[in-house]
Parts: sequence; C-alpha cells; structure tokens
Amino acid sequence: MFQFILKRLGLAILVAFTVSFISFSLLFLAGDPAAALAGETASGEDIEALRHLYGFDRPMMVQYGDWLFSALRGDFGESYYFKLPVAGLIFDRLSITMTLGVCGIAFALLTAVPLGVAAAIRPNSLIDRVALFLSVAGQALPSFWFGLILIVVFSIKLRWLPPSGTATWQHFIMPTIVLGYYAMPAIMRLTRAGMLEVLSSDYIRTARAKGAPEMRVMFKHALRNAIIPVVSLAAVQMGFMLGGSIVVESIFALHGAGYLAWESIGRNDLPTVQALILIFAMFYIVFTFLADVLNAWLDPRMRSS
Amino acid sequence: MTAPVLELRNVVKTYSVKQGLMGRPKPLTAVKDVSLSLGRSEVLGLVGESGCGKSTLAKILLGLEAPTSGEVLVDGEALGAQDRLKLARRIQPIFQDPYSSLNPRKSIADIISLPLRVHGIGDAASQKQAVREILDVVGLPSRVMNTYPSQMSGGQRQRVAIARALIMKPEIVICDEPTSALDVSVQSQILNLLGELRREFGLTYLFISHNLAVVEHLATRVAVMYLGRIVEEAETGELFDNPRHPYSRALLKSVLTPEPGLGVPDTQLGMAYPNPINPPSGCAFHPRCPLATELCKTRAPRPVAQDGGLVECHLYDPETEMFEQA
Amino acid sequence: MADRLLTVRDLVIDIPVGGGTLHAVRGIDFELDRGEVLCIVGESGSGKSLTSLALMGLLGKRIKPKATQMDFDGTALLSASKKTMRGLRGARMSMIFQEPMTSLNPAYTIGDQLMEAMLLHRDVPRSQARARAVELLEKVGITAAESRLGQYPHQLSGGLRQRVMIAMALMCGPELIIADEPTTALDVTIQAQILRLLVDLVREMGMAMILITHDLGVVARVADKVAVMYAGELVETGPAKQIFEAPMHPYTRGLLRCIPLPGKTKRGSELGTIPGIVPSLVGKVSGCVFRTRCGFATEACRGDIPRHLRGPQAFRCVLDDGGLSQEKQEVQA
Amino acid sequence: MSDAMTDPLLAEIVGPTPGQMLRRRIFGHQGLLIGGTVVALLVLVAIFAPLLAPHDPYAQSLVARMKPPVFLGGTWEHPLGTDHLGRDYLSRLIYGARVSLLIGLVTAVISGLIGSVMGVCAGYFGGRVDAVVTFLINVRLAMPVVLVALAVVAILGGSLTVMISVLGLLLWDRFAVVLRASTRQVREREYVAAAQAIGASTPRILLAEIMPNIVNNLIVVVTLEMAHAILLEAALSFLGLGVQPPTPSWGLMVSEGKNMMLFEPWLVMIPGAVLFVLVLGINLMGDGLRDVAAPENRS
Amino acid sequence: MADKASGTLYAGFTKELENVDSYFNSSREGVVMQRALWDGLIYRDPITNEYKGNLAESWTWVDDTTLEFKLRQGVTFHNGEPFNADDVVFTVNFVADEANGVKTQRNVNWMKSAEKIDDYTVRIHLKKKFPAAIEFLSGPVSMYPNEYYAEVGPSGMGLKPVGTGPYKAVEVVPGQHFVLVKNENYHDSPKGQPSIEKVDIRTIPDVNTQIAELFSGSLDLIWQVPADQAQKLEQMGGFTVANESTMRVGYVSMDAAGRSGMDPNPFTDVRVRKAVNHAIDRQAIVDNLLKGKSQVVNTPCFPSQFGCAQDITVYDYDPAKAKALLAEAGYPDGFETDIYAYRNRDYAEALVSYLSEVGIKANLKYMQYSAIRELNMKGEVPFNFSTWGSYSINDASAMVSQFFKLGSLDDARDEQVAADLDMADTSTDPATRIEYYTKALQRITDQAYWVPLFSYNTNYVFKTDIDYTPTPDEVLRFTTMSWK
Repeated sequence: MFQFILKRLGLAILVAFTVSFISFSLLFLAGDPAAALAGETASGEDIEALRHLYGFDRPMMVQYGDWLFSALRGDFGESYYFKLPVAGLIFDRLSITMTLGVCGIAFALLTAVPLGVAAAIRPNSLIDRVALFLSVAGQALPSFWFGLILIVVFSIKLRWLPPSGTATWQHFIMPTIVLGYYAMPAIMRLTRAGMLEVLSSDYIRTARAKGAPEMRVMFKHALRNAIIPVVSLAAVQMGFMLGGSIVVESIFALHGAGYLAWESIGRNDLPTVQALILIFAMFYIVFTFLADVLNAWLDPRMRSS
Repeated sequence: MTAPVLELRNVVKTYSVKQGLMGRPKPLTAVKDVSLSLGRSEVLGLVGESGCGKSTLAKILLGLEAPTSGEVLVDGEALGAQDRLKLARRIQPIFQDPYSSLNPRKSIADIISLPLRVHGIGDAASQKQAVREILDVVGLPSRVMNTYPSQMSGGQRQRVAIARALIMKPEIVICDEPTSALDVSVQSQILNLLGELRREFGLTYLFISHNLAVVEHLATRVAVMYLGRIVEEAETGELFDNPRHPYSRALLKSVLTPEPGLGVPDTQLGMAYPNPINPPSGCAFHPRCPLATELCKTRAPRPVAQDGGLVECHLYDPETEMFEQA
Repeated sequence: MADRLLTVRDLVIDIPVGGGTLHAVRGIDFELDRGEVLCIVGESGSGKSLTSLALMGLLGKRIKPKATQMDFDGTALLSASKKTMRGLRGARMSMIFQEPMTSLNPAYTIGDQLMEAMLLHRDVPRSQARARAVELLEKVGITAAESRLGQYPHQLSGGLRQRVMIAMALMCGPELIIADEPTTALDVTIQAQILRLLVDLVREMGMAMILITHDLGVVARVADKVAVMYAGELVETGPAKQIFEAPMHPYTRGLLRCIPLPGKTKRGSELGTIPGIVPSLVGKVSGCVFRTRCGFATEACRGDIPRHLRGPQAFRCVLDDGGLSQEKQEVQA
Repeated sequence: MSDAMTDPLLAEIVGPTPGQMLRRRIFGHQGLLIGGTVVALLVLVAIFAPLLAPHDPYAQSLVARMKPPVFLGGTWEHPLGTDHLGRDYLSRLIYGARVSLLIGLVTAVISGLIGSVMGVCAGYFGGRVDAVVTFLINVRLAMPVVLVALAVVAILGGSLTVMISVLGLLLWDRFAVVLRASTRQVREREYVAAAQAIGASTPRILLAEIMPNIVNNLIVVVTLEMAHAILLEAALSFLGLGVQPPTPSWGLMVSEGKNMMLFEPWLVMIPGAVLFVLVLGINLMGDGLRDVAAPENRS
Repeated sequence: MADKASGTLYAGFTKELENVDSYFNSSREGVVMQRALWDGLIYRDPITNEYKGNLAESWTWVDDTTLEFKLRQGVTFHNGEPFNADDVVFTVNFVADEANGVKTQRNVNWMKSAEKIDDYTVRIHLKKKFPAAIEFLSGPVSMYPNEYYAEVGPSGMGLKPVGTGPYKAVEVVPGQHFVLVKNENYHDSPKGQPSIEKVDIRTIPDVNTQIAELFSGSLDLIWQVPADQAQKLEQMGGFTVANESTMRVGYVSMDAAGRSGMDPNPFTDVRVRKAVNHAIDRQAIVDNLLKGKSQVVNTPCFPSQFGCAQDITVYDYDPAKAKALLAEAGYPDGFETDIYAYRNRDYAEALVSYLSEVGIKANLKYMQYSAIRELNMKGEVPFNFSTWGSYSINDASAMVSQFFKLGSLDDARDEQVAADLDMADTSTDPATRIEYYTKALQRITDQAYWVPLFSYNTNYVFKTDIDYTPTPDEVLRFTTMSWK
C-alpha cells in the first residue's frame, strides 16, 4: 500500500511537471508579452525596455526554469494587468471556485448515486428511463445555455433567486446546479452500470442464498463494491469541474478563479493564465491521486498488496 | 522411437511478474530447464495442474514466446534461427476455447484461409477450393464457408479451428486443452476426429490436457509437469499402469471414472498448490507429497531414466538413500 | 415412505426472451429424502442450474417457476412469502456455487461473510458466530482458521475459497445443501479433495444434498440417486448403481459411451458420440426433445412420451426398452 | 422421414449472421433510431443548406434587425426572424448545422486518429509503450480543456481551422483510453495467438484481426466525441473565442443573442435548442450504437 | 435591496480595474473612480468647458514651460493628512518619473518636475511648450497624499485609496466591488458637494446580468449599455435611459503604404480605398446599430475637437460606384483580405457584410487589442477596424496626429500629411493650426487613407428615483447624482 502510494505520487509529480512545461511553452509562443504589457500608448523602445526588464529576451528554457523554481515556492510572478502577485490574486478567488466545485460535486453525487442505484435495481422501469433521459439530456445540454435559461426563469420571471454574485448561499444555487448537472450523467451511468454488474455477480447470489434481506443485499453487499469506481470518477469530475467552471462563473458573474482565467486570457495576462492552468491541473492531479489512494483503501484487494 | 521432429533442450522461461497493481516485479520461472522430444507421428500428452507451465511451453513451441534460455529444435534445426513463416508451416495450434480462438468478425472461409493468405499460397479460387477440401476433412459441409463463428456450436467451431490448423498440412499440431470447453458428447467427436486425422496425415501431436482419461486415450507418451518441471515422462501404458512419481500417482487417483460405488478417492495430497513466485525449496512437490522426507525439503531431485522414461524423484535415484525405501 | 425432505412435481421454468419464451425446464419430477445425495447430471443448457435456483427461490424477478408441488419439509416453496423463503435460505437450505473465485464478496473479510448467515438467522452474539466460523473452517480443513477470519477472499486460492464457501453453507446446520458444479472450476486433484470433503461432511451431518454436475465420473462416485437431464427434461432417474450399470435412455447410454475409461476403453479407439446439438427450446416444444440426435427416432417420438418404470429407475422413451434391443442387434450386425 | 435422418449439421446452423443480428438490434433500439433520425435529418439539412435556406445567411439588412419569428408575430418572410444585423435566422441556423457537424466530424477524425493509434499501440504492445501512452493520457487529462483551448484560440485567433486543430489535439484522450482497453481485451483472444502462430505480421494482426473487433468501440467513441467537440466549440464561441463571425455557428448565435436575451429570448432559445437537439441526437445514437454494437462496453 | 431608503446607490461596472490607483489603470471605470476619490489642481466644467480652481485656487504661466499654483488651504485627505505643496511636489515628481511606470505615460510625460515655493505655492516645470497642460491638470493628474503614498505605493493605494475627493473608499474587493461613502469634510470644490451617502459599485462583466440585477432591484444604475438593450429598457419604462455622445471615433484603416506584404496589395491603389469608403453605409450603421447621439464622422477626428474639419471630402454610400472603382483598379471580382477588429464584433460583422456586397471578401480576425496593435506596429495588418478615444482631449492632435505622423501605427506614411500635422501641432496660433489641420485632413480624405466611420455614445440606465444628467465626456459623476 505504502509502495503504491509512493509510486502513484511519483507519477503525479511527473505529470505535474509535464503539464507545467506544456502550459509554459504554450503561452510562451503567444507572441510578444512585452507588447501586451506595454499597453495602448507604448513606443517600440518602451516595449524593448519592458522586454529586458521582465527578462523576455532570455532563452525559453532559462525562463521556464526560473518560473518553475519560483512556482515551487508559491511565487507565480506578478500579474501584467494588476501588477500584483499572481499567487495572492488566485488565492483570493479560489475559495469561490472551490465552494462552487464542492457544491457542484455534492449536487452531482446526491442526485446521481440514488438515481443510479434506483435505476439499477429496476432496469427498464420508469425510474430507469427517467434517469437515463436526465443523463442523456444532461450530456447534451450546453451549460452556457442552461445557465441563461435558469437566469431567465428563476431570476427574471419568478424572481426566486439572485442572478449573479456570491453574497449569500442563494447565489450559489443556480451555478451549483449548472456545474453539477454537467458531472451528473457520468456518475449516474457509472453507478447504474456498476450496480447492475455487481448485482449480477456471483457473490450477490451468495448473499441472497444466505437469506440476506434485499435491502442488505443492495446496500451492504452491492453498493459497497459498486461505489468504488464512482469515487474515482467523482474525483476526476471534480477536477474537470474546477477547470470547466469558466463558463459558469462568467454567466453568473462569480469572481472565482475560472472567471479570472477567462478575463486574464482576454487581457493577455500571461503569468496569471500560466499559473491558473498549472493550478487547475494540480487540482486534477491531486484529486485523482487522492481518489486512487482512497480507492486502494476501499478495495481490500489493493489495500493488502 | 523415430528421430525426433521436435526437441526441447533445457528450455527455461522466466517472466517478471508484478504483484498487485504496483508491487515490485518478481521473477516467475514458468518453465524450468525442460527437455523433451517428440517423435514423428507420436502423441505426447502433457498433463499438470493449471499454472504448472504447460501453456507457456506450448507458446514457446509455437514461437509466440521466446525461451529465456535453452533451445527448441525442429527437425534438428534451432527454432530461433528459422523464419517465423517457415515455422508456421510446420507447427500449428489448436486452442482450448473455440469461442475465443475464432475471430467473430470473419467468415469461416476467411478464418480457415488466413494461413494460405498470410503465406501467399495460391490464388483466391484455389484457396477457396482448399478451404472446401479441408472442411470436408474435418466433417463440415462446405456451406458453412459463408457463416460466422457466432452461428456455430462449440463443437463445430473447434472443427473450424482444426481445419485452420491443418490447411497448410503442418507436421506438428499443438493441442492446448482442445476439448476442455466442450460438453462430453462433443468432446468425444473431437477426440475421434483428432485420432482420424493423425492416422490419415501422420500428424504429430503435443496434447496438453488436465483430463487424464482423455490423455490416456489419445497419447502414446505422457509427460507430467509440476511447477515448471517435467517430473515424470513415460510411455502411456507404462505411466498409467505403473506411475512412479508420487504426483503422478495422485493425479491418477484423482481421475473419477463413471464407476458407481467406488467413492471419492483420497489423493493424499497436501492442499495448496504452491505460489510459483515463491516455489518451495528442494523438491517443489515436497509440501504436498505424502512420502516427503527431510532430504526432499533441501535437495532438488534429478531426472532418472526408468524403463524408457524419466522420473524426477529421490525415491528413484539410486544415489540417494531413499531409493531403498521405494 | 422414508423421511421425505423435498418433493418436486411438474416443475416448469419458462424464461421470456427476445423472440418468445424459452422453455428451459419442462415438467420435471423428483424427490429427496433426508441424508440422501441426488445428482442432477446434464450437459450445458440442460436446465439443471435453473432447477437448483428455483428450489432456492433465486431465479430473479423476471422468471416465475411453476409446479404442481414443490415442498421443502412441508413448506410450499413457490407460494411461500419472501420472508419465509429468506428464513429458509442459508438456515435450512444452503447453496454452494460453481465459481469460488467470484462467489465471495471481495469487500468483506472471510469472517464477516461466514458469520453473516448465522447472525441473520440465529439470535446469537457475534462471539458465538465467530466460534462457529472457526469450528467450521477447521472442519473443512483450513489450517490457522482463527487468522483466516480477518483475510479477504483475494488472499485465498480457489480451492481454499471453495472450502470457505462450504463452511459458509454449513454455518446454520442446514438440512439441504445444493451444490451447483462445485468442483468444475478446480484442478483435478483439488476437485477430488473438495468432493471428498463435501461428501464426508454431508454424511457426517446427516444432510441431504443435491449435486449438480456435467461430469458422470463425479456422479458415479457421489450419488445415491441420479437424475439425467436433457434439454429441460429429466430423461432418466434412479439409483446410481442401476443407472450406471443398466442405463435405459438412449441419451444416458450415449453419454456413457462418449467417455474414455482408462484401462477399459481401447486406447486410440473410436469413442461413442452423440451427433448434433441440443435443439432450441424457444417456442413450442413437444415430443421427445432427444429425437433429433437419437439413432432410434421414429415418427412416434413427436407425440407424447410415456414414462417407463423399472423398479426405482424411471425413463421416458417411446420404446419400452429405450432401444436397447435394437442397439444390441446393430452391434451384432 | 424422421428428424434424425436429416443432416444434423443442417439443423445446427440456424443462428443469424453477425450482420443480421446487428440489423435486428439496430431496428429494435428506440434511442438509436430516434438519435439516428435526428442526426440524419440534420446532416441532410447541412448538405442541402443552399437549397433549404430561404435567404443568404450572410445577407444583412440593418433596417430589418431582430424581427421576431413567425410564432411570435413575425412574418413568413423570415420564419425564425432575423438577428441583430437583420440576417435571416433560419438560414443561419441551417448553415450553422454545417459548421457544427463539420467541427464535430473533423475533430473526431483528428482526435480519433491520434487517440486510436496511441490506444491500440498501448493495448497491443503493452510494456513501455503502454506506460508512455498511459502517462500521456494522464498529462492530457490533467490539462483543463476549456482553459487551454481558450488560451490557444486567443493566441492564434479564432477560425474554423484553428478551432478544429485545437479540439482535435485536445480530445483524443477518450479514444486512447477506450481503444487501449478494448485492444488489450482483444489481444488476449486466442485468435490473435492463432494468427501469430500462422505467421501473420504485426500490422496484419492489428489491421485485419484486431481492428474489426474494436471498430465498434471506435465508432461509439467517435459519435460521443463528436458531440463533445460540438458542445465545446459552442462553449468557446459563446465565450467569444471560437469560430469568427460572420460564420454562422450556433454557439456564436447564442452568444450574439445573449445580449438581447432578456428582451428577445428566442434569439438564445432557438440556436440553443437546435444545438441541444443535435447533441442529444448524436448522444442517443452513440449510446445506441454502444448498446447495439459493443454491448459488452456499456457503462 | 437597493433603493432610496437604504441611502446606498448600487452601480454596476463591466470591467474589472487592474488597480484603483488612477495612474495605474487606463480604463473608463478608473476615470470614474479617480473623479470620485481624488481631486486635481484644476477642474474643467464638463458643460461649459470652463476651467476652475479645485485644489489650486489660482494658476499663472510663469513662462512657456512653468506654471505656478496657489493652493487651497484647509483641505485634508481622507486619512486626515493635510493637503499642501509637499503633496503636489511628491505626486508630480513621482508620476513624471518614467521609471515609476505610470500606465498612461502621455498623461504625465509632459511634466518635468514640481518645485515647492512655500507651503501653499508650487511650480510645475514642463519639458517643453505644452498648451494642453491645463486640460491635463484638470483631467488625469490628481493629487496624492505624499506621506501615505510614499509608504504604500501604487499597490497599497490600489487596495486602500486615499484622496481628497468627494467620496472615500471604505471597501475595495478587487474584481468584486468597491464601496464609497460621502466625504463629510469635502472642501468647497467646484465639483459640488456629494449628496448620495453611499455608493456600492459591483463588477458584473455581463451586460445581461447587469440588466437582470437591475430588474431584480439589486442595482440602481448601469452605464455603457448597448443601444439595443437601452432602447428596450426605455420602451419598457420604469427606468431613466439617458444617452450622451463620447469622443470615441470608429474607423477603418488600410495598408495604403503597402507594409503588410500582401501581394498584390489592393489598398495601395487609391481607387480601391475610395471604393471601400463608398461601400460602407455609415449612416445605416449609426441609425440601426449605434443609435443615440452617435453621428457619422468624415475625417479621422472627433468633430468637436479643435481643428477637426468635417466638410472636406465626403464619400457617400454608393456600392455601384464602389464596384466601378474596384473594376477600374483591376479588381472587377473584388479581392480577399483579412480584417482585424478588437471590439464591437457586431459592427465589424456589419462592415464585413457591406464589403462583401461589393466583392471584397474580408475575413474577420477578432483579437485582443494588444495583439492587433503589436501586429499593426510591425505593419502586418492590411485592414483594421479600430476606434480611438482621444483621451477625451478636445483637440484634433489627440487623434489625427497620433496616426499620420509616420509613427509605427501610420499605415499611410504620407510625408506631406506628416509635415502639415507637425506644423499644426506645434503652432500656438489657432488660425495656423486650423489651416494646417484642414490641409492634412483634406489630403487624408482625398487619398482615402482611412474610412472614418462614426462617433460612439454611451447609454446610462438608472432607476427613476435617481436624478442625474450625464455629461458628454463619458465620466460617471456620483457627486452630481441625488435621490429624487
């Protein structure tokens, strides 16, 4: 187990480094950051001076090394736009994105797992069809469109919920639904498929042959095994959701990290974008790592190896 | 015994096996220094429990795996040096599972003619003719040419697999548990067919099975394998009448013939089949052997020639003191 | 009448499938006394496993078995409530399955799984259930039983798992054990060990057993009574000795001829065969289902098939002697 | 003549061919039929856009801006009204089908090629190849797609080509994952060993023995990734970093209509609904194909 | 809930400020904040354009490059620091130093230094003759507290701004909102005394969301509302919709000098450029898209700017003529080019559509301003729809001279024009200036180097219980707002 964690950690770190290099080089090719930095009125000499000041005239690998070394110490440089340390800028906004992510995944799990279980218990029943429809529709629903519809219905027509901002918990309801609904179908399907597979397995028949009541068979014997892959998927989805919160945050004017990312791309704010890509990737890496460890712990076959 | 068409000399195959998902790889020696030879038109039965290395041996013979060390000779020529295609013309396999050994997306004609196409033998018409002929040989009507494996029963599929193996007229057929997935009534059909084909084409079989009754029926010689070693090898009659190795005896005892009233025999075998990654010291069989002594725990036995066969047990080694007791 | 434990009369299992109804089991009858071992033997698809699941009430929601009578010690199994069935399962009738590798829940320890049946059915403290588990593990020949309780199924070999399954089935001291191909997935040497253990335990504890298998060798060595099943019907039933020494139904005889007997069948000789395959059981099925593969088949085989009794032995065939005399003539000719 | 006299083998070959079975399953699958019909209709619309569109989708008329659709009191001149530049909404929707389908299809082909090659190699060769591919998949999954795509489009400027290239290079992961798994599965089949024993070359085994058995999975992933790409394009266009106007992309139409969403909701509803229907259709088709062609991979 | 009773006015901003410190941002929102939080030495009345003393009581030109100010006494900063000559000297010397990186250098780089004469008298030294000095001192140059600013610098000022202005910042949450409260001790400034107690400015990037918030009552005032939405809101009633013009001018520039490496480059042909001018129906765009107080512009400057002649050469909308000109130039079937744009995608689309009607297929490249600018400076942009706001400076030099004096953004590279503009820019004689601007503009329009398009406008939408009259300089002034 310990060895597994160590090995998995090594892989995670390697992935993190690769991602950091890709994100760095990607934006390094973005053209002249100095020109972007200089703004509307700068002259050629101004730009040249800036280029030198920020060290954009050095070889790329040197700049990458520099950046990475600083990033490891939590220093992501200074935002071109705000002239403030990127780390602080992102840290301020991350709590909103994290809140949204946690609410979103909670929403997804709380709807998807019961639906999936119910659907698996009675395949082809009405509830199965409803669940299937919700998941198919969920996968096809453009989240930006869904969000706009919710605003029109719940904020404008019914006036139940505030359309934007983060002041109260009510503000988080619609963004949570839009973001969570994005992750729901996959989790629902996996729960359903997992339950179906487990329910048709030999050991469930064994449990029934022992005379175990149906509820016990479902929850103690079946769900325990079916839920293991769902844990992984939820972590993966959580990672995706944080990275995908850009759309939701821009629709509901949530000043989180996703929105900062979108704005920073628009402002050509290179250090912020680089840092955000890296941080979102790190979230994904950390979540999947934790999920794998949790999985290994949940699954005795892996725990003891 | 005629001159061997197939010979194994000191073949060793070691895999590196991961334990669990992420454990450190450990060496697993699936085949330990095995020497065997197969004469023309012979049927060598290879028996042993699952995991004893018999399938690995089959793969080595088919050229699907390279031995870690040792040599495989076909007609005296080392196998590694030969062209893979050339080898394929002489040795063909029949696998255990007729459901997995036929590509479900291909028609029967495609499956059977694949060897001809790979080797570029004949044109489409002559290939078709060859398929028709070989179908006749294995007892299938030529109508099946345009059907698919999913439309056939297990026995028919196994006939198709045999047809594919035989279409290039190989000398040697490696039969890896060819009937264990079939019902009894179908198994006998296939066994009869294999017997007929051997007589008709002078084929040499390496017949791998865990069913001793079947091996007894078909094989001319039998080799008993345990944990990567051939522990006993003898003429079929000799082995079944007079098994020497304690493991062979236990195996024979385990055969349940449909004779009422005999009860279930006591094999007197210890329970667990050992983990091949941590094989027991000395004689690998000693933890299960009812006759094991202290010596067996420490010293590995060596092969001893006995009545035209070989046995690997201290009991039969004139140089060990246990010889007297046997 | 001996101490009758189980009576099955005219059991029918129909399964709705895509293209109609699969008549998987059609009107089979058998009975079992306490302490008796009945082997149901048949090839794949003959309906023998379905029969056993029907007895346990484990066929699932979609499949509804019918029978004129299916009594376990006075309880009508088909009309019993779910609760009654649950009370029987695991307590008075237990089952052992074919695949020891997948029949244990990978998420729980051996101990938990062993104790579960007892805790469900008997009002006993955990400690007592635990003691019983240790006792039974020792009984099925597992050493260091105490420490095995904390292990997970994946840490055990197939043979050991099947021993655990047997111990689990015995936890509440059932009166009937149904073993569905308990040794098919195991190696020959292990198979012999497990069968021996099972038979010994059944005899020792005075249980009745229904053993389901395709292996006539196993049947011959284990059974008191044999029921030969073909395509959803019992074609021949009777005491083991009689069935093996004087098989009457053409199918039984054909099966026995297919098996090479070391020392008896001539090495390399032609084995007996049964040509053809099992017919489809979807749609209307009538007459003798074996007629498509039978050497003595006539037009009459399409009609109703009489049941012939020879003492305790019974078989269904249009011919009084199951074609035995015809067969002898052919051999002579 | 008795039954037994008939050729027993004749009686045996009764099963349908794989093709027949497939057809039977296809026509018994509601979702697949509905999805397939929707997709087929939209494909036809895309192909025959010039014949179907009542107006030039680019022809603007600044004096006839935001005319309502006919069901909201508009005229049949513009059945679905006009957009903020007075262009016929129906015509733009019809041409938008081309953009969405083109992006979906080409993206799926590019990412499919990349992902399949990686997945098949990893699954077939295992070992180090597998380790490298698995690592690359991990790296790819760790990259936040929307963010990276936005950044790249912002750098290179939005156009159909850029859009397709970016999505194609980003969406190969599922191909790799699925094909790796299915190749591994097929590779264990004995017919592969049989082909090897026959002496067939590795390319032949990959193409002739393995490919036909994983192509069903591939088709399923292609459809699902098509849907994914179409949605992503729409999202990026919505965020203003997708295909460039005046190209009639549905995402762009939602984005443009969004400004007037509170006053003229149909500007957003119509393109959003069409997008939803197309993606729903493709997903239903994909799910259906999975059920029909590769039922073993349902999850 | 925002309303009169709460005493708090909730306003929406679209753009997030990079830094509230007015020297370190360049956006409109920044100007709004600057006018609320800080004061300049001088104040220009937005209606009468009359200059009045604010922090300075009076000023005199000592010579061509020296200005002397008498400062107002008894003014204190929000943090209690008294305002005096030291603050002016510190502020001017700080911002004039290029190394301190003031974002819009143009606003400050004409000043050399400041010098304290006594506690309430300072001199500002100019680098060279700069007639617009008063205009700049009444605009972007505001006075900062020397002690505080020295301590916290621009980033500290951005998070906790301190000025002398009519409002104090009590809460700054970057990207989310700013809370301003009335400065009870505001000096007797020509800006007038603030009336609204508290202003809460939320950053909401999406106009729709802003409108939704306006509907739901959580916002009282939004501005920069696009024409269509403003029109709808006006039709709905319940809100005051006010429209004011701005100095921003939209234009299309063409690569007349042939720098872009396009081959063949049709834009080097004056007939093609004229054709482009004839192809676009600017009036239709103004009437249907911009609406409000926007107007068609015929020369590369805003009509109210000094020297900005309008009635020189006017190209009317005439697609037939455009086609004829193209044919004459050898492009009977038109040609294909890229057109770059950074804002108002719908206007750009409309332009593309007009161009395609005469056969010019323009592929829209919608990019960030900075990216286009970078390309433009390298001369790689053949065709560019852009805008210029002239920093709200009411002088043609703020626009035409920025683009036609052979700088890196000059696509015409006409030496004649450059020379004329140079004359106009440096002369102190108004008549001479007008003469030379007119000459330059004449040549620019004759040569059709650009397509001057239209001027922009801004819509202000607020609840009817708010009393406010917007000014044409596109600055939101909370001081002049009150509850009805």
